[in-house]
Amino acid sequence: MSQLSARLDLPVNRPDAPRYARRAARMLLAGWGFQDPRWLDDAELVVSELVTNAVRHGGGLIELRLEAHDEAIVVSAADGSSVVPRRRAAGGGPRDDGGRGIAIIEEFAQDWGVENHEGGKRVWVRLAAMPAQQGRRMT
Amino acid sequence: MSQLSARLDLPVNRPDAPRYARRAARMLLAGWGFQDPRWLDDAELVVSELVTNAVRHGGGLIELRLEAHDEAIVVSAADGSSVVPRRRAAGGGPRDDGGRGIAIIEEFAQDWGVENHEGGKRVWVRLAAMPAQQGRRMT
Amino acid sequence: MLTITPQEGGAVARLLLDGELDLSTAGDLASAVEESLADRTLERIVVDLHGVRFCDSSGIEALLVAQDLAASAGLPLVTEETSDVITRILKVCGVWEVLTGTQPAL
Amino acid sequence: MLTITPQEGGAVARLLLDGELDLSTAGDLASAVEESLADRTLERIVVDLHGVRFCDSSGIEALLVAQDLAASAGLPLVTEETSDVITRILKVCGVWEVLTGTQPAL
Ligand SMILES: Nc1ncnc2c1ncn2[C@@H]1O[C@H](COP(=O)(O)OP(=O)(O)O)[C@@H](O)[C@H]1O
Ligand SMILES: Nc1ncnc2c1ncn2[C@@H]1O[C@H](COP(=O)(O)OP(=O)(O)O)[C@@H](O)[C@H]1O
Repeated sequence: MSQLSARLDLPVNRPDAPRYARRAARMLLAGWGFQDPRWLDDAELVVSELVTNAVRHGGGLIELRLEAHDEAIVVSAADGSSVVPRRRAAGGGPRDDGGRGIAIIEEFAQDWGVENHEGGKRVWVRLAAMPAQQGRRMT
Repeated sequence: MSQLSARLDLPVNRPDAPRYARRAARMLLAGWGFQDPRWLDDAELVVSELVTNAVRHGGGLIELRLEAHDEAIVVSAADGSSVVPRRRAAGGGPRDDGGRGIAIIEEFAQDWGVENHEGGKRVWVRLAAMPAQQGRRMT
Repeated sequence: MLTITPQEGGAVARLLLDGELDLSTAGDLASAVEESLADRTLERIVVDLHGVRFCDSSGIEALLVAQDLAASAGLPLVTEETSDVITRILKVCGVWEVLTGTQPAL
Repeated sequence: MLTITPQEGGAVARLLLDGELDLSTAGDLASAVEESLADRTLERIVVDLHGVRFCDSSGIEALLVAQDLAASAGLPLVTEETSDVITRILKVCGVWEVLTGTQPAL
């Protein structure tokens, strides 16, 4: 069970959705006690990739969720499209189009996956909670 | 029915909760298309008052909600205490302790009120949606 | 996030505030005023609000507390250089005259 | 939010980037490169990433597109002054060598 959670609707068709989503997420996570700037940078990057993919490839309203668990933060974005993101085959050259969003997510995440969500899907990413902060967190 | 909404848990016992709550709210509202800096300042102030009251006088976890309706934004904060905020009697001097949070809310809100929420209460504030932005909003 | 920079100027201590006056920073202002009051030659404290970008009811409370602290030491404390947006809040809460010294503190 | 300031320096055009490279600003970089390319005496474009505080996969895509645009005009385009945090992303995505010109663009 998560201790703290948040869900935010984001409009589709706005190219600035990733920007505001990652800033809102940063402020929210800081408010939950996760205040290490480097860790927040990584979390922002993952949020940006999830929302960018939902804007570019997804459909319908986007719902961003953040959940603080004991040892991890789970960030996810749901959209109305049932098409599922695919990790590109390894070994492509640097100029192979696309596939970088998932590569970035895999670099920063403990784990990630996709689940069904109201006719569309939810792409979730689990991030290790900032270690030094855990003791200081107040819920 | 609201077009876009968000709900965010906030930890109690953190004096920085109002700060992060208002910043997250600003980013979220800007992401919804409400980008006039003055209007966002007012919205931040109302969020700050609601969350400050919940931290100081409320109890349990705080849940902040934002909803975009056609002509208004409704911001609300729920907490676990069933004690209800009271507007102070008018006519007090400037140094009368307290009562300023509700005074500020009344100045900026179209309307405000309190409703039951899971054993505690939710204090809601309705703000006029930023007029110039309505046409530009994309949902 | 509030930075307070004291500027000593003989009998007047000027506190330059930069940032946000709210629940999390209210205590910082009280501490800064108390530190200034340690100087026995002081005759007046000015709180310069020029750099204050945000102030809510907790911030107003903090300004009134600061004025009370100074008054207990027999000194006037006034705010100066308030931006339009902060002026508006101070007026909404009916504390503009008292804080700027246009009306004497009670 | 991205500001692009072109610095003409004879045969080298330097584009100073300040802000965030993402989905909302990717197009700005392409436009700035195209404007620079209007100068027929140009031999090289440098994209100075010193002021870039954020870059995600859309930003990387934008940098590769910028390099392609320059290449179509027969010019090299390289990135310089990349901060540690942005360098890390470029390396994760395997585009560091290509963008910095340590490895020739394909
Ligand atoms: N939210 C989504 N909805 C549908 N398809 C997606 C979504 N996210 C990613 N995909 C698919 O997975 C592929 C890989 O995604 P990604 O690694 O982010 O690269 P890119 O978006 O640059 O192509 C995309 O090209 C797209 O086909
Ligand atoms: N979330 C809340 N829970 C319980 N009581 C509240 C809450 N918010 C406000 N109150 C009550 O209403 C009064 C007026 O609130 P306000 O105008 O914000 O002034 P202040 O908080 O400065 O006293 C408070 O003093 C408090 O007794």
